[in-house]
Amino acid sequence: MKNLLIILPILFPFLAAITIAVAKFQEKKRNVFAAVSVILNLVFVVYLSHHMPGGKLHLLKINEFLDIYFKIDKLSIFFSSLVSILWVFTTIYSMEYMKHEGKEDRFFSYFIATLGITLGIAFSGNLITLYLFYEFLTLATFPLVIHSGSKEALESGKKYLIYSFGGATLVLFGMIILFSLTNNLTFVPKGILNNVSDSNIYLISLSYLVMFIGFGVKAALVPFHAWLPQAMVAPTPVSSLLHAVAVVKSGAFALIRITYYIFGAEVIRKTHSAGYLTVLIVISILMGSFLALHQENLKKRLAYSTISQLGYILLGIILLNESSLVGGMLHLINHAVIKITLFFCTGAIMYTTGKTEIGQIAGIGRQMPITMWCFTISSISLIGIPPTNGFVSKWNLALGGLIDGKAVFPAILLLSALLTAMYLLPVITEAFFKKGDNVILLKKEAPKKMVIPIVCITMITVLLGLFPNPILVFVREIANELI
Amino acid sequence: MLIDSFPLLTVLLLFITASIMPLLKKSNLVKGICIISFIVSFVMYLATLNRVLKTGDYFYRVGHFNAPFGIEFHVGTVECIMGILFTFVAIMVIWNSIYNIHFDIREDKIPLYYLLVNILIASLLGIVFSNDMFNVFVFIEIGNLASCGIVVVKDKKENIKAGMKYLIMSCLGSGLVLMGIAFLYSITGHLNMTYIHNELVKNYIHYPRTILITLGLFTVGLGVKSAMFPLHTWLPDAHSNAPTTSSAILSSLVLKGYILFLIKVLYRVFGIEIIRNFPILNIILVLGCLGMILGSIFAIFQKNLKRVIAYSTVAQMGYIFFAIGLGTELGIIMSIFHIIGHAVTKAALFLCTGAIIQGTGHKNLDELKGVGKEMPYTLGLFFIASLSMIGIPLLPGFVSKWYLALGSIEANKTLLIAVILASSLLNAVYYFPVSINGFFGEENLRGKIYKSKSKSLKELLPIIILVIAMIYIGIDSQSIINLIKTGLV
Amino acid sequence: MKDEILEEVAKVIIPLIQVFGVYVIFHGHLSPGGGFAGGTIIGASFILYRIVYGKEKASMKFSYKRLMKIVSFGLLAYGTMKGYSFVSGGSHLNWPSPPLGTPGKILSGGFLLPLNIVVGAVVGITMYFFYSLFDEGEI
Amino acid sequence: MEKLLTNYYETGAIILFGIGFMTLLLNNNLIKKIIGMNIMDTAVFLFFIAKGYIQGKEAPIISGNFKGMEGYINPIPTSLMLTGIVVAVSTTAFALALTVKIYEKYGTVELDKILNKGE
Repeated sequence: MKNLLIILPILFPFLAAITIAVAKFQEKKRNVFAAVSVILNLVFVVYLSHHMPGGKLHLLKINEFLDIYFKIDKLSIFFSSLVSILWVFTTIYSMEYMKHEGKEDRFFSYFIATLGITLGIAFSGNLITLYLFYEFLTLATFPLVIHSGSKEALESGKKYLIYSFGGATLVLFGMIILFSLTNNLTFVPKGILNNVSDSNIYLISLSYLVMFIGFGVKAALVPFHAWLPQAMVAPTPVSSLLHAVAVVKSGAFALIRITYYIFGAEVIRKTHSAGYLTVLIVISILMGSFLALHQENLKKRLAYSTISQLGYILLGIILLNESSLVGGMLHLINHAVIKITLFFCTGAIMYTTGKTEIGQIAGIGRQMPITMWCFTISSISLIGIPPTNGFVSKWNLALGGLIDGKAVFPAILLLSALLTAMYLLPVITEAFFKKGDNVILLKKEAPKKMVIPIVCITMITVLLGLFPNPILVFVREIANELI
Repeated sequence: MLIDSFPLLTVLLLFITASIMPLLKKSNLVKGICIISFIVSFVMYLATLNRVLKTGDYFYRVGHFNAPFGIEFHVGTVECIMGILFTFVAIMVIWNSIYNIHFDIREDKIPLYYLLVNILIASLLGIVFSNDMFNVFVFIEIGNLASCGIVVVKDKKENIKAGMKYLIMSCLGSGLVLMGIAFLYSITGHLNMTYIHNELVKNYIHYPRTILITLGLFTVGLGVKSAMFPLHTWLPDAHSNAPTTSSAILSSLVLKGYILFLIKVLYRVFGIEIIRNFPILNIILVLGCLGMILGSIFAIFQKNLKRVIAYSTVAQMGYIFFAIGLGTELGIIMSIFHIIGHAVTKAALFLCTGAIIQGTGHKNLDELKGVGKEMPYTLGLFFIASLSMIGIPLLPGFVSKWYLALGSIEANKTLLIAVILASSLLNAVYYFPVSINGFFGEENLRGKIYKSKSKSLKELLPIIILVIAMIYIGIDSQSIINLIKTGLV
Repeated sequence: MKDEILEEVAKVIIPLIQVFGVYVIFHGHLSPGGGFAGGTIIGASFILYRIVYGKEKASMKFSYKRLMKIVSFGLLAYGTMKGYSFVSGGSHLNWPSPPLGTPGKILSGGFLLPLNIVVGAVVGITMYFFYSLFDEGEI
Repeated sequence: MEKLLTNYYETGAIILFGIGFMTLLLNNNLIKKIIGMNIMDTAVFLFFIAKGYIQGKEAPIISGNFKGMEGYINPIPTSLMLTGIVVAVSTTAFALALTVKIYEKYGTVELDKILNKGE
């Protein structure tokens, strides 16, 4: 009976979302309600991860494959805590920010519902549950993407839908093939394919490739990344969520799940499919960085940067050794924290000054010092200069690449770090050292509700950089189980 | 046992109540009688299914003559499920029509309309249960006339045109079917399906060409009637112009009756051992694939909402043909399961569409942007139903796609999975914009005063029940599939 | 089509046709003939009436409502009788059933006679409906 | 060829069926289409009744002495075709009525013109 608690963090946000949609609160009450429900949910997640690791729940078992099954293991604790913590900050941030976007009730209900779905992804114990929530995620984030309702937003929303459903279809394809081979899609560390004969190796490899690409669409794998920069039309909290937490990270999370919990590193090595995928990922890393160089719009620049940074995570997954997996998972956290700060800062600039292009923000560092300092710290972390958290994850990644015996991966990482510096540092120089044409030296920070989350997350970033060990140990534990 | 004769009794009941209708003056009374007759039939089928599950299939002798001379009903699990399905969907559709039929049809034609509906469903049930080829043919013709009747009853220019097209195409179909029956009769000397099968198994080696021609005649003839891909041309016109109630019945039930007869012809009359020697299943498979893909592609380019759904029917019938064409046991099971799932879903979709068109007065997709603000519940139901078409897990659409994919792996046709998935993607391409533009597109509302055109709960209830039934079919798919399996063995 | 000669001839011929139709109907119980053939003959007489005397007079004499009533009752009676015999035969219920009859005796045919009469009525009226359907496109 | 000639009823029926089928499919005029439909049905009737008739046997009406089962032809095809004729007649009637309506609404019975007008 106690196991039923597992669905609480998944179900509760839905209830909260419905309440918001139906109840028509006043603004203040709604904000409080949203914040309380998100925080409460964080409490649930923490409670669950402390008190019942290893909890299992077959919510609804129809037959071997249609089996809604939740399970708490270390990886899900890892992902769910990340998501819930960041969600709290985003909620607080968006209370203020969404004032100028309007339609807040709708925003908050879908926003909180998305939290539940993402936690559903985190806690799902088999592929079909994951797939189900994955589809729901698309449906729930879609209204957020097209929030403004303009033609442009609808267009990019359409693109988002098409890409996501295309990806999901590929996943389904892989799932069908896999199911016909194994009759089982439960997540088990080291995979469920241990005793499959070699004659099916082509089918397995086909299914892995197809699923990787399918989930890779959400994780913005080049050449399926086009929806991500387009989705920039969404309000900033949404894009930060899309880019930093919920959507792309769900893709990466799902990839970890299928790679290590369904196929298992051994089997994938046997199929040799990783080679093709590595090429795609390297292209993603480099192309994302290069494209980011060209973007004048700040948000777009960050979006392309996301593509390249996600490439790191995927690289960590696909290299199939412990060190790289640790690096990949660390980067999953670090990138989430960093990117969300960057986006929040951009949003704060947009909110207070209405400026979106890099050319416009000259001198803004003096106008909004706190915001820009946070931006700077995060940029440095993203570039990966020690002792920031970005360094820790990249170090592990590079190590993993070296273990594989290929010096080319560290080289790529370095090149990409250089490119990252090239596209992020100009923003900072522009903001701090250039004098704008019409400099108003008035200090004009964004409202408190926006600044506080930014500062908090930046603190987390710094802390993660200075004291990486607790997380590192935890991640190592996970990786040990898997390889 | 009287319970044995329930299938026959329901058919008789529907025909007899139909003949009462023209006598009545009040249209409410007609509606009441119609719905009560269906409810009674529904209960009877439940009882029959219960009995069949307990004691097994049986042949029911109609009248006083034994099998080869007299007419027989074959009452098995699948037939009972179909009976329950048909009557259930008919109840819901008619319940819905009670509130809004007068928008479509002149008051004095309402009794005639319900008469036709009753006759149509009765003839479909006859097709499902009868074990006698010629008897089925007669039912087909009755159903044919009745279904044309419920298309033209609206008395508009387009309706009559569509009805004419429909009539010509289905006469073509029934002519071919009749010729097929004639061929079978001349080979075997029987009209009873069981006896034909026994004779054919003994002699089919001697008549390879005749059997090939016969198979072709049946496939094409029934293909015309059940909108097999290149022969579907009549369907979009007929289904989109007919009154909503008729579209729902035509799309979700009528096609299914014919396709069930095709399944019976292929697997019960000929039997898998015989048709395996002929390429007919592969042809059906290919045509099913084409239908799945091209039906969806045509649907994407339609501007009229009802036509979109009509073309989607073509695509969905493609799935059923695909399942038949697989030629495995799983294939047949899934074709029947898809018949069930699609019937319920499509009925819900058409009823929602009808409510939307009626509420707003617009038919075209462009004009329906923002309709979600005015009729949120109706569009919400539409959305849930369309999710099943797209294939979101737990809903019947997903279940049948999943098993079809497994079936095609089982039949060593792995590549066909790509067809299934492509088709479900295409489904998404034309179903999502309807809901999305409905909920989020607001251009049409600008400058208009917001007013809710939503229907009252009472009027939405049949659609809600249909949607709930659909979700139930999806969630409880395993037991339904097992039930079908027991019926087939 | 107003024509004295036609009207006078029709006056004589129509009853003859109808009597012949009735004869065929009644003769069909156990020997060649029957409701369908007889009904068509009677229908022909109605059609002839309509051709000769024109639409208005015909529809006054055989009003749509009355004909529809006959058809409905006919079908109802047919359905019940046939259904009774189907069900009693099919379920081996051995409900009381009328005798199968001996050739030459009209009342011994059990259900056959009433069924024939009903069929005759329905078919005759349907034939007439068909004609008026083509005449105007509507009954 | 010889087989075709010995089974001349069937051959004729199939030829008729083909004629009817093509008329129904290819002709543009609705009335001709309906005629084609009727030809098609008639062909099937011919086929069936030819199947039912066996040279030298009597119609299954007992007048006088009963000649044993061998003496009579099988009445089933004939009776079936009676039903078939009824069905064909009603379909034809319905089709003709629709044609009348179409002529009223569109002013023509040529299918291509009707289709062009409708759009």
